[in-house]
Amino acid sequence: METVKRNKYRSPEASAFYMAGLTLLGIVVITFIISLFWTPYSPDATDASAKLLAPCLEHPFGTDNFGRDVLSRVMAASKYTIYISAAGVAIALILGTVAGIPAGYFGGYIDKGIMLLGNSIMCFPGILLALVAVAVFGASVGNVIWALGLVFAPTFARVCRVGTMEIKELDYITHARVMGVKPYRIMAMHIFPNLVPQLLPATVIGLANMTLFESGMSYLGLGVQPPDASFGKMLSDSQAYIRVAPWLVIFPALMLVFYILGLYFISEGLRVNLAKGGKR
Amino acid sequence: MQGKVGYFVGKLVELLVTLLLVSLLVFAAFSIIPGDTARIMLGPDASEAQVNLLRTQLGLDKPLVARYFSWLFGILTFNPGTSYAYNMSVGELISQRLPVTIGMSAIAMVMVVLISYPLAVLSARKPGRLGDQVCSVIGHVLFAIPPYVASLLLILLASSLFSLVTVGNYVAPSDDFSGFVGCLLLPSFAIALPKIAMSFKFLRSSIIEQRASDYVRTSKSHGLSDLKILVRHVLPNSNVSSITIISIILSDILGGSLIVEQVFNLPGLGRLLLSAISRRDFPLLSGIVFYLAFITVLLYFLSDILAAITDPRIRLK
Amino acid sequence: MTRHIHIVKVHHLTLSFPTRKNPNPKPVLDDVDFGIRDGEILGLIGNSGCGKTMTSLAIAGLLPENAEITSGSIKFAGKNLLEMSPKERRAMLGKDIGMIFQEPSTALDPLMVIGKQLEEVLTAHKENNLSKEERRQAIIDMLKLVGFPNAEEIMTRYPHQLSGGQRQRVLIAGAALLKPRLLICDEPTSSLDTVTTISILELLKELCHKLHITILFISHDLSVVRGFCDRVMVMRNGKIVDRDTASDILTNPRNAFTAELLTNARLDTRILGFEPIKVDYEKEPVLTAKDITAGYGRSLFENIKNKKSKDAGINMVLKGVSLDVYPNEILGLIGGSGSGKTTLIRSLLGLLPHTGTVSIKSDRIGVIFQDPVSCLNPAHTIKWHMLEALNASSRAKEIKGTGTYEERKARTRARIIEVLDICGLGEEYLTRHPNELSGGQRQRVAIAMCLVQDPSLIIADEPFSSLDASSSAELLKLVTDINREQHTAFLLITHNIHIVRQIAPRVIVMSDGKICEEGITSDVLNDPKSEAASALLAAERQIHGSLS
Amino acid sequence: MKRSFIKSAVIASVIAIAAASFAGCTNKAGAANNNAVVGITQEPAIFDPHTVVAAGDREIIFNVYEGLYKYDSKGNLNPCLATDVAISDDASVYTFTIREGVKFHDGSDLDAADVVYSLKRAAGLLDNQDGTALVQELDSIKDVTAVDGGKVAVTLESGNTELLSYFTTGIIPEGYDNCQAAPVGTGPFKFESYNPGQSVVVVKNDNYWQKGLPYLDKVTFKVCADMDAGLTELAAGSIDIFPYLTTDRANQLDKAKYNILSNGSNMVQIFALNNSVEPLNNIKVRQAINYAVSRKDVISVTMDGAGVELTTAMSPAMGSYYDTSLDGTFNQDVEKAKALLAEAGYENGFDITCTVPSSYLIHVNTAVELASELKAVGINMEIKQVDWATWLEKVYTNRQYETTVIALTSDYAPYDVLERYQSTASGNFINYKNDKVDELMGKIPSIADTKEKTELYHQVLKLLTDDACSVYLQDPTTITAVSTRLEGYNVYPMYVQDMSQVKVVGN
Repeated sequence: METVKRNKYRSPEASAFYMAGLTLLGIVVITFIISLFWTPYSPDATDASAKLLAPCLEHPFGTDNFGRDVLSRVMAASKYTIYISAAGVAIALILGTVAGIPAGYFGGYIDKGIMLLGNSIMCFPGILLALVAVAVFGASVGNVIWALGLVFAPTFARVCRVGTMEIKELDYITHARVMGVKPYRIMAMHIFPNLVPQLLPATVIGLANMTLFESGMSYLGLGVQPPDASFGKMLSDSQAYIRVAPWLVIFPALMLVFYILGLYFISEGLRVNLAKGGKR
Repeated sequence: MQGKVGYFVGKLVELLVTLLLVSLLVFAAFSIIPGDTARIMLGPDASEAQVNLLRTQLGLDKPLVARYFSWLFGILTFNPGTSYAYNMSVGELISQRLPVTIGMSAIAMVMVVLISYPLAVLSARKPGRLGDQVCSVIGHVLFAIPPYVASLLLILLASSLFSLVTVGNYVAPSDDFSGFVGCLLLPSFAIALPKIAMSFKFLRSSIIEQRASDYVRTSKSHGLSDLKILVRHVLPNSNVSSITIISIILSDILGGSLIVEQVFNLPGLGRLLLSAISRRDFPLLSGIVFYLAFITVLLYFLSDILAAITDPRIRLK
Repeated sequence: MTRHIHIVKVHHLTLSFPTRKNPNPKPVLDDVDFGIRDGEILGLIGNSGCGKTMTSLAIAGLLPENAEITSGSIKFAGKNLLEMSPKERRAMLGKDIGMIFQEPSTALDPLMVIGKQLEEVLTAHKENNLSKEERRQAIIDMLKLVGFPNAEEIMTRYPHQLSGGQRQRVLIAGAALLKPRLLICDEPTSSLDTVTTISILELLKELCHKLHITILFISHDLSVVRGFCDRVMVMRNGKIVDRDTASDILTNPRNAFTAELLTNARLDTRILGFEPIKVDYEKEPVLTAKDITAGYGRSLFENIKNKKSKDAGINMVLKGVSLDVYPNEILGLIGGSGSGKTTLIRSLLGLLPHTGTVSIKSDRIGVIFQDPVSCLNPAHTIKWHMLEALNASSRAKEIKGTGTYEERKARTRARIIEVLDICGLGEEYLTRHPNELSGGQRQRVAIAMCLVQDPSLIIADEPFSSLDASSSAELLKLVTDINREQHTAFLLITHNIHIVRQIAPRVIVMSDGKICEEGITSDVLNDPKSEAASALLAAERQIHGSLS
Repeated sequence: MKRSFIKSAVIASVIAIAAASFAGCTNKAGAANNNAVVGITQEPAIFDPHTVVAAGDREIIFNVYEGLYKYDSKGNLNPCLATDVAISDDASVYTFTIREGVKFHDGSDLDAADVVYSLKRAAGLLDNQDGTALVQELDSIKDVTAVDGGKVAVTLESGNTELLSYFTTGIIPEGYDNCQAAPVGTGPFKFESYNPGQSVVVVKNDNYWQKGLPYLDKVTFKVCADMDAGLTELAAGSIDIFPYLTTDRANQLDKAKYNILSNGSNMVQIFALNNSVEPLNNIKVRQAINYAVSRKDVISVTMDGAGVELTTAMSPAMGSYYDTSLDGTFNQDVEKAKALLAEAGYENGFDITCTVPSSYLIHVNTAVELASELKAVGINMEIKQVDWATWLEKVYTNRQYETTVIALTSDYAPYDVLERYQSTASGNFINYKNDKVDELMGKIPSIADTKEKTELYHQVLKLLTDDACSVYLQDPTTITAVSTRLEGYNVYPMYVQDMSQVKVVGN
């Protein structure tokens, strides 16, 4: 029981993961930032005379079936990909915690009710849910985000619930109750911070899943509206050209892989660190 | 045992309530989506008269709530009604598509287990070593590829490398079962890929965790061989924790087959669902969604039961 | 086989954990050299982290992969273990060398019935090929031997259905099943209460004689070795600093460190400098509990509502307990595990549904729990903890007083630092996180959090039991100081009668959910009326008898 | 020991993968036989010759039912179940002579009674019907009677010379009312089975009245999820014929295995402008938009050049009815567009939305191209994809939209093409209103003289173009891939798959 500085701990394995993750994610984020100020061509400008050009000097990533510059589109797409996944996860996270922590803390009927709702959403085809949202509020990025948030909230709720159930049994929570701290404060200040270790990896994985789900929605015509694009949408649009114009598939796919792989490495790093450090 | 029985009953009730909730959700969703079944069936050039005629024929003029309850009654009496678009019994339609979806899910699941398990065991033996890292990275790459892209790539590979016909030659199980399995293998693989990565990731960490636990040390001090410890202690324990994740993966696969069906042009539930949505075919739509929901909930239920059986510590409320 | 005087001979063993960064670090075991005589019980004593566990693992051959033996040798019955192949060494485990560990709760596979797990020991060693029936019989015999009259039934039980003591017995059974010549016991009793400890020790002694098993007994508590070990070695920082026969070590320790260990183990009041204070039993009690009944299982309220609390079949842990705690007294509450002490506390704190009345004079009542690990929130700094406690207390206002934000902030900080200082923690701890503190320090913070609310009563639930001797001694001193200077009453729950005798003027003995005896400590402890009390005393004498 | 265990496990999994990769080497579809597989992208729904509307259904049952008259691949109307027709001078009575020796699929002979029943049913004149015609255009029929000598007389409420093309509607046996479940007609193929979401199967009608036809024993109409799924199936060789491809898709096919046929589809792809919403109710704005658009680029992007530019509501495929003088009315002229916008008071453009059905890639792509071109004149068009059902309700039925892109199909009859531009027509989803047009369209049916009629049609077209009621983009070429093992497949100028002429020439 001698003094051990666990939170200062940083395993070499973890830092390796961080390095890899940040590099990959960095590529995507930097393209995103640049795209805000400058893209080689306007990503939406069609040019019937320059259709399906293979990568060349003036079009490093080639052009698509509208004669649009793929590089510019990839840059622009990074915006939507990041935006949608981030915002969607944020919503899911908020909904999940707000529902999950009380469920775990109070238990009983509150728990039953919340989990029941969660389960029903989970076994409800996400596509249908998305379609409803889009049909009701019209197809727009915002609605896609809400749909995604809703579809993914239950998973976060589960994590929070289970974590809370464990934590609330610990002495420091009991102590807080004895000291007369209000329940909402216990949940917010005492329990939530200790859920973060479990939530972080879940969040990162959530981000990755979001991008995949979003691309799936684009494949079905929901999701991002043309001429805007996300990586997923670019992929689904270009799949027909996979034989004649592979570059239409390769570059967005590459970016998508970078993005998700980067996120995964970072989450891996977090997990390793927490596993090594957070253990009792 | 008394306790366990009660526990199961409780779970069963939960299952039923969930299903009811789902059916309500479906119904609400359906009533919100715009679109007129009759108009869709007849197309843009049809006259109002024709549309109205069909509408009354389908009983679409009845109030929504009435339709819901009649449908619910139908479901409860195992008679989900007749599809508007196909005017066939929904049950029949679904049972036609079921083999594909179930078959694909089953095959995919087998692949997941067959591939992820040994890999997990292997890389958990020496965590952090090269092989382990490689497996993890590949796993993540797999996870990063959208299913339909994976499908396309697989099709390309199969057709260009092995010059195989992989698309469109769907064989009904009744005709030729091995053929049926054959034509499902590739699509199933496409679905399985990311899930393999997922379950590998999970199993690996849980095996590593179990290896470090006290009872393993005890068994060592009893002089058990590593293999014995692995098979008799580590795997069973990590399985207990895997049950939930496996059930989640399975339900994912069920839902995720949709897009792959599209690419491989297989007559599965997913495509039926899509067409039911796009044609506002409520009996069919609700039938399918309810059916899928039922399977999913059942999976969760079973996994709970399984956990309760395999894990003697399970808390019985 | 040939008889060796030393069944195990450890020759100048040096062991370290080299890493890529630091190829030759400070060794964990530094030139350790000793022998274990055939048939003796050798005690290996030292504070946590002194290397005693590593020594045992080295002998058993279960060292972690990254450990490296830089020099020395280990001979078992003449054979050099370090030259053996892993396979051979594994073959010895369980057959020649048995082992039991500290944490019985997690040391058994939760998914396997006891019978199967024990059977594995037999099946693992092919050479003695027994039939299924023979195996079963061997196991039953062994279980009977370790004190399970209902052996057959136990075999079909799962670990979670057994108590800590029972599990430890099962583990011992497993270790002794093949009658190994050496049995290594790594802190087998430190997580058990006194009574159980005694019984386990007796069991081990019995095995040693009946089956002629040599025992290497590892512990941090010097007191247990008395009357149990034949010889004792004291370890510190990977070195053996003292070795002698048990009796000599305990009577006149030659080594300073040994002496210190002894003092802490003895909790000698004179050395700790503690003079008892007057308690005025005329004053109205700070806490009065009347006829408390509580139990787990279904919510008690339901049962009462349905008028079937009796036949509800829920196990009543408390049956009509009443007690008073008077201002600035220290009231000891003792009883074996399962006597309902903890349940009582939780009821008093209103954490459990219960019947009967609990009236607390002021609402100011603090609590300290047993586990120093989970008593603080790992996510926050000590300062946050203190503030949280302060703000939660009913006196937050008057402590902070009025004035500008800065003024109030300053006052608050002053108060917190003051309290921490009382608890022997400097200002620098404010910014620390719990996981940077040792168990003792954490418990101090916990106490400080109570003090900052300036309570009239602090309920302490086994605060010492999971600290090693030295830290618990210091903590005990702190408690007495606070009691003297802050005039705070304590309700001290413990299974360690010795502590009670030292500092608690009045004591309550609990068993089976009832108060079976109550009164002035000396009277109660000198001639106990209830057999529960006398049982506790008997056990306690075994250990501490000669010390006080 | 342990190793071996893990090895075996690994091997097992390897086998699994291997098996997966060698999947599908099972059976090749469309095998060596006298059958053909046709890929269709629309789920068939209705097989009743009178209630059928969706083009996707028509193209199938074209092989099962036949009418008194029938189109050929050139778009000419030829006698079929009728040998000829006599039209009264005021065009109010049509008298058909019924062909002898025709047998229904159920074996019964075709006679006047069947025709009467069928036409009455189509016109909603049966006793059990409420009088609303199932085939809308035949609503004007007053009565149908059998005249002696195997003749049938059809009496109309008012003279209508345009009606003959609607007598292509299917003839079914007298009293038969189960066409949906079990279609019975006189066509070259018998309806065999319908497997929802998968296929419709028709088999050879052995006693078809045209001797020697058809050649094929069995035709399977196979449902493909979408064009790309169909494409992969083509590449895989599990489909023989796949219509409605785009050129860039078709180019990916192996020329040795597939002939690519293309033909005007008689479809009119229109960038529809809702004439009743701001600012599109302003003719100058509509003209500006017309000038802003480059039809050539649209065709190049969407059809890879395979399409005919349109400036008016009719496809050149309609022959003489099409007014060639209108060609090139709206050649792209950005400056002029800007000028017109300025006149209309929108010198710095405006925002507008375009609601397109997501299920039709060609329309979505068109919208994308249009958006990019309109930006050039300062019009900022946002694209909203909706699924087909939503499009039908929101856009087509309720007309709640600003602009959309869609292709208008029609029978091969000028009246059917232009009928929707009457202000009262249910198909007038662009809310076009021009009294002159209404008047002309009202007059046309009563006119017998073809020349005069053509003249009137030209006037209508002129008006539509002058009003710039919408942007007419193209008549997209129908591109059909046909396996080289088949020949005799004809592309029709309308939504039809005629399999009767197709024969297998080797595998």
